[in-house]
Amino acid sequence: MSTLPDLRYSDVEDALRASVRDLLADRCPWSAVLRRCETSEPYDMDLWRRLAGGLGCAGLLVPERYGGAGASAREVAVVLEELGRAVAPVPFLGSAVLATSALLACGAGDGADDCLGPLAAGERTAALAVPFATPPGAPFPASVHAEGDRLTGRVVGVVDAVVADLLVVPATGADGPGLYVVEVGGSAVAVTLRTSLDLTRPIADVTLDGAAARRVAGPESAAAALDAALVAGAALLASEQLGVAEQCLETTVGYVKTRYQFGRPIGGFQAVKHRLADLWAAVTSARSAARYAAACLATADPDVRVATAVAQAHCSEVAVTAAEECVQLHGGIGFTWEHPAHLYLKRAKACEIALGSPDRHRAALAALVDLPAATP
Amino acid sequence: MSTLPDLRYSDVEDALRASVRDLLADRCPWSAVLRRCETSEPYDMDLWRRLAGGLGCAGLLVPERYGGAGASAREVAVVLEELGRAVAPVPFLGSAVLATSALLACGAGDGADDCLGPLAAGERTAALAVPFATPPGAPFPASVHAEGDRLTGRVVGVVDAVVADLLVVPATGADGPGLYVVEVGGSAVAVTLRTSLDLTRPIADVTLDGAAARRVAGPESAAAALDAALVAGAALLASEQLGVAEQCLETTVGYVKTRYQFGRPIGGFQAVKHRLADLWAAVTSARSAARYAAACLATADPDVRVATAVAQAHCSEVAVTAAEECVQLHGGIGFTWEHPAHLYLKRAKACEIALGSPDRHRAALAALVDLPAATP
Amino acid sequence: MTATTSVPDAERLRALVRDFLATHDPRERLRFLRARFDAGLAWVHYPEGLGGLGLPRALQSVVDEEFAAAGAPDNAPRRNLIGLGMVAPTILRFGTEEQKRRFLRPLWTGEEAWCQLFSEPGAGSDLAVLATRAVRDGDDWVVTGQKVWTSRAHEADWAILLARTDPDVPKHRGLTYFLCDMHSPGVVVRPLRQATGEAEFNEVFLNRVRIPDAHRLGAVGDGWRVAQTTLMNERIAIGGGAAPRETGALGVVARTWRERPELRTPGLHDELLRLWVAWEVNRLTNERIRQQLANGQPGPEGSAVKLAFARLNQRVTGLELTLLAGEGLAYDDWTMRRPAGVDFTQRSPGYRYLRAKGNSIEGGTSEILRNIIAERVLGLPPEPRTDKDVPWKDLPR
Amino acid sequence: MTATTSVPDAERLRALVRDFLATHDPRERLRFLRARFDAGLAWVHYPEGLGGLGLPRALQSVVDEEFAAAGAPDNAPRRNLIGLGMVAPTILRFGTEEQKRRFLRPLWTGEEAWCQLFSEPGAGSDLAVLATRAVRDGDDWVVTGQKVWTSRAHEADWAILLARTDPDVPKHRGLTYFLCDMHSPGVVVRPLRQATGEAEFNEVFLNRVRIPDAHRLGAVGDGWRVAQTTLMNERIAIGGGAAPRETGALGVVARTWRERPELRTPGLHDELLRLWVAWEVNRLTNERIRQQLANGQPGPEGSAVKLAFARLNQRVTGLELTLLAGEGLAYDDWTMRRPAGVDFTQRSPGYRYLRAKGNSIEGGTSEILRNIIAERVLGLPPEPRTDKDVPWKDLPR
Repeated sequence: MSTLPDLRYSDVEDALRASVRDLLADRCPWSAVLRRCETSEPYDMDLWRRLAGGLGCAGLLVPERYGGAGASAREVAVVLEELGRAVAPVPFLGSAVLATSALLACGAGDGADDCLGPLAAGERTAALAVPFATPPGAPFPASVHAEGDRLTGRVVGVVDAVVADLLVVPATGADGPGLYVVEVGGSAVAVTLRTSLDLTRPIADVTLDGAAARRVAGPESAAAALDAALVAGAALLASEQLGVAEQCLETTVGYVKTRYQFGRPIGGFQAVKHRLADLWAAVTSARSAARYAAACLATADPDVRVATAVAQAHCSEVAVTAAEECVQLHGGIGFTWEHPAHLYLKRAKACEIALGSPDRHRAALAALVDLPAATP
Repeated sequence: MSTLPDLRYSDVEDALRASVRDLLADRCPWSAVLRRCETSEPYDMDLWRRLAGGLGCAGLLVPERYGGAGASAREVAVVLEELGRAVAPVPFLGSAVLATSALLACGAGDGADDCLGPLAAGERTAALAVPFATPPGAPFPASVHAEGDRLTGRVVGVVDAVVADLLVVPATGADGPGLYVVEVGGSAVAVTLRTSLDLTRPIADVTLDGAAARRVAGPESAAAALDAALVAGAALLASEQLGVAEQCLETTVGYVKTRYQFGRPIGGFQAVKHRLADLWAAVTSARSAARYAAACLATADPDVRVATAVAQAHCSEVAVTAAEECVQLHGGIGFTWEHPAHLYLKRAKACEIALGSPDRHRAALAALVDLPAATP
Repeated sequence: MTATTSVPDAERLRALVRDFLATHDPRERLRFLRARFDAGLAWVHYPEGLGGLGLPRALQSVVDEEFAAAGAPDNAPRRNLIGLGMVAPTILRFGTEEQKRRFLRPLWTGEEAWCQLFSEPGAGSDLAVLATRAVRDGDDWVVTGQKVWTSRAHEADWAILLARTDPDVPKHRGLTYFLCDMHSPGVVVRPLRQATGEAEFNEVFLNRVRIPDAHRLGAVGDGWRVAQTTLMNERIAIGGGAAPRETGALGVVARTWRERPELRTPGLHDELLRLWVAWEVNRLTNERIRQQLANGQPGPEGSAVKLAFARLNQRVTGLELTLLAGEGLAYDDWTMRRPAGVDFTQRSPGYRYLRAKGNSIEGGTSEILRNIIAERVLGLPPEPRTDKDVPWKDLPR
Repeated sequence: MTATTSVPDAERLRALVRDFLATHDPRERLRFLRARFDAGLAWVHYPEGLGGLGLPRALQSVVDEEFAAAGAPDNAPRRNLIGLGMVAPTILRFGTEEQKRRFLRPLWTGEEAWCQLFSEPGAGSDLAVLATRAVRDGDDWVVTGQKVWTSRAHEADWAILLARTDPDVPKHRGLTYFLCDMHSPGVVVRPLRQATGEAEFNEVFLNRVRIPDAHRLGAVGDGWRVAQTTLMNERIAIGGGAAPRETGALGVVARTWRERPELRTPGLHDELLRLWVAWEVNRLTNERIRQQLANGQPGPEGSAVKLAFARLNQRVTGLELTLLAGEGLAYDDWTMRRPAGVDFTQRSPGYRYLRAKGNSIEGGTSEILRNIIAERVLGLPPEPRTDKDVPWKDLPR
């Protein structure tokens, strides 16, 4: 008999969910998301300000002494579920999870603290300058070089960077790895939007050409801080994937009840029913995995790396399956640009790759639980 | 545009199939197979004599000059399909395929020729003394030691050995590896039946204690002859697996048409229909894979190792899936001893392991088609 | 958010148990259990006089903890799942006063063992189509038919029995529910052997078995409704804490993997890790359900766990055989035996593989579970029903 | 066992082609093609006067080889699959003499391009429920409705059209088949954009389009039967030799695996090998079908190949994106374009992944294919039909 953390939703979490869901229902219908994604402003920064500052979501992870809400990863997970359900075009994961977690892990006194207040208040937005596909446990990146307080280098595929006011950049200087904060704006920093698979959360390439930077973590803590951010991101991304999967399931169930073929709703055909039952069971299991990862992260449980690998390996595949079933069971209409299914498919597939694909998380798990690979 | 061998059944093959099927329908109903499998005579040697000698099936691979039919692997494959369909308790694979292929590969003049006549005529029965799980390409076994013409050692899990009159034994002597023929009978040879997963084709352990032997292949050809036998066995086992899968599909389709629940035959429920449609498609594809492997073997096509790896990786899984679906779609009755489904399930699972499991065949394929493993 | 137990009630109960323990000798097992029943400490949520005290069900754990801490004998609940889990709640709800007084005490103490005579060869997933006939004859019913998949029938004293009393009405309406004495003349029990070689279950033949009308449970023709109570209670009780990691067949194969590096192959590594992940996730889902139940919020997730477990256990045991290669070609023992239960860790890999095939059939097939999820959880339309208003005797079979 | 071609016929044909080539200038493409049609060398199995010579179909390959060997222009058959494959056989079978003479020549030469107006937003898998109405008005029919998934509608001159002429009879019986001039007033074509960003297909709106009764194909109310001929001809022609190994998306990912060792992971290796095996097996099945067809033994295996291809192409393209990791997060171009066709090797991995999702929908969904296999190949019972004898106008929608 072992003891596991509470995997249910608390009343506080339910209330937070309700307010986020209301905001998104009001400001972020999928038709608006679709319209926006081919414009020059793929992010809805008005929505972001309401979510980040108005509802205080950007500061959930930030302690109250820095102006945050002093909540935990559990609440962040609930917000991500809702953002996933809406494929909302806001930089929550990049700013409020990845960059904020990195800064929080830098430790007090190193200057990271100063950044946290404006981020928590939703006044400023940050991004963590690593390729979005980087898994926890990856080697410290070598793509950016520090010369004193100047950074030079290039990082491709950074999530949410195109709307960031500041970048948290892992870079290596003469004395070893460090995390640096760089203000976006001057000519030494170029952030270039990429044409992205995920229309609702594009990636961008960051080029630094002697950009002015402030070091917020030195050789003793930078690698750990970066890894902590990647673990937090991966653990919590599972909740976003859960939200994506849930929405796909709900949309599909709704559709098959009203689409008639052969004189019956297609949801009455047993093969369709059984596939949706299996999908429901998969979503149910994804919820357990995502909740456990968030709960472990919230209490810095020593099992957090196992929980994260399990949640990522599992929820990535459930979200992709849910989106693929959503397309298929909608038939032709689900394959058109004017139906939201493709937005979810693209988000789900991008999430699968983000922060480590399932096979990479399974490989990490093998080491964590002592199931070594075959030696050839 | 490439050229592939004929993957259809020829008229000769169809005629051979018909006569084997008639014999099995007459002498080998599943109820008789079930009754026999808990007796002290798990093999039906009367049936074997009719099949081997009467129909001439034991000599299909053997050239006419040795008293065989001088047919090819294509015809053997058709016989195996039928034996798989009937889970027939006869030592065809062990004697007419594995042992016979080994002897044929020894080359003329080494004394192997003498054995072939009685084997081809069905007068005697042989087994190849290697563990049944041995895949093609496995290292030459070290379990038996030769001192001159005396063999000592132990081989576990040999298929069809318990009814063999002679054993073809890979053994290593002072001058290297050799293939030897050992007569079963004397006190220096013990063949012990094992309680086996596959009730209809048990394995046995062979213990040699200074057993008199005749060498039929020396260091220059023994390893190649053994490997040729394992390739032939694996390539042709795919056809047996096809037969198992076909029979499971047919039995299940027949059952669901007549089993009524909720006022309808359960075969009218769409989820059942779709699963059986998928299974039919899988069986269809298994036929292509098995036919290609047999055709390549028949003409010593250089693609035979690829064809064998593909056929084994694919047909193993199709046969197991078909047997598992057969149990499941029969419901409770399919799980009882008095229904044939379990005989097929056990045969299918044993076949999957035999001569290399699918993952091992995929690993072999990776080397053959230049898709190397990841280097950690 | 956590379940709260009224502290005064809990303390009062603890005191009651301690008083009871002080005055009864736990070494006299049967006498001790009978007295515990009579003291209302058997199932505290049952009424007074029927083994309970009319208290909330959540308080039962307080009582069980106290008795367990004192090392007192229990009523072997794991050996009596049908009686305690399914028969007792049905008798409590539908039984007459005489029936409750007659049956509940020996059921709880384990003096009388129970089995369930519902399924028939022609009535599996579609239980309501069952054909066993009960014909009224004076104060008795005369029952003839064949039942199947009956656990423990060979050691049971009593059975709950569903039989058809009116073939002229649609299938759900012509059934009646009985309590059947398994020692009656005409009851013949035969072992039903499985693919594993052993027989956990039985076939039960009923040949003109007489059942007094006093042993009818519920009204004539109301058997389907009574049976729903039995079936809904099938999987309610989940006690204890969270299961540990790597239980059952997965634990066996993980141990084999660690201890025998020579068996490992790259292809099986990925499959093992996939199964490890899925097994762990199923454990977490089970734990969520447990937490919700403790909080009085039962949900439909149990069916997701059962569906997943069946598939996983089948894949895990299949992987084990493949991993073992040549060793997987052997089996331990085909002898026909009567096992006390299912054990996924003590027997051979071949046994595990074969036995796991039953997981998607027993206790509701995976197909029926998917139907239930689709219709009751997702609200998808039912199958077009051709048999609903047809008299049972006219149904195609 | 192989198909034999009558040698005298073949030789006579070769001579005919050579004579033709000697007397016609292949540089004048259209004139050349028209003359070839008039000489009966378009499709030799068609009747004389309609582009053929009434010879066995197998002899066409002789003609095609000779023309190809001479470097003569062909009629671009790959750009005219609907016209040559589906429209022509239907007109040949059901058309009047005038219709055959009017339509077959420009169809064959490619002067007139064809599209198919069958599917509708409310009639996909259940085509027969379509709602486009055709009402008789003097010598014309007036057609109003909306069609969808129409390839090449934006460049087509003519369409085959299925419309409802009688809403008061069950759905299959009230349909009529027309040949519709796409340049008629009231025909509006709009591109239908897909998840990939581009538009291979169109929506076609028909607003009081007038079609002369002379362009009706088959009898009024007989449209369903005529359409069956169209649909059955959809996938008949399989020419050429066996496909090589590692085609299409699988070839791309295998090449990436070989050339970029830094991307390889152990978990993806096993998945890649599984897909390689399945892709190769599907190639072999396709080859068996080709051999059987060459021998005049068509079988139902084509549906197995289509089912498997859809699933495999989806898994292969999904694997490629995962293998590429960060690179898989990018896309090449979302611009709305009108591609000439589908290309699984030239565009970006993301395009392949998205486009492959259509494989299990277009040309009959995988669900409908499974129904067809289950009912027509395995002989399993059809779904209970609630719509068979109901007038179309009363069907639930």
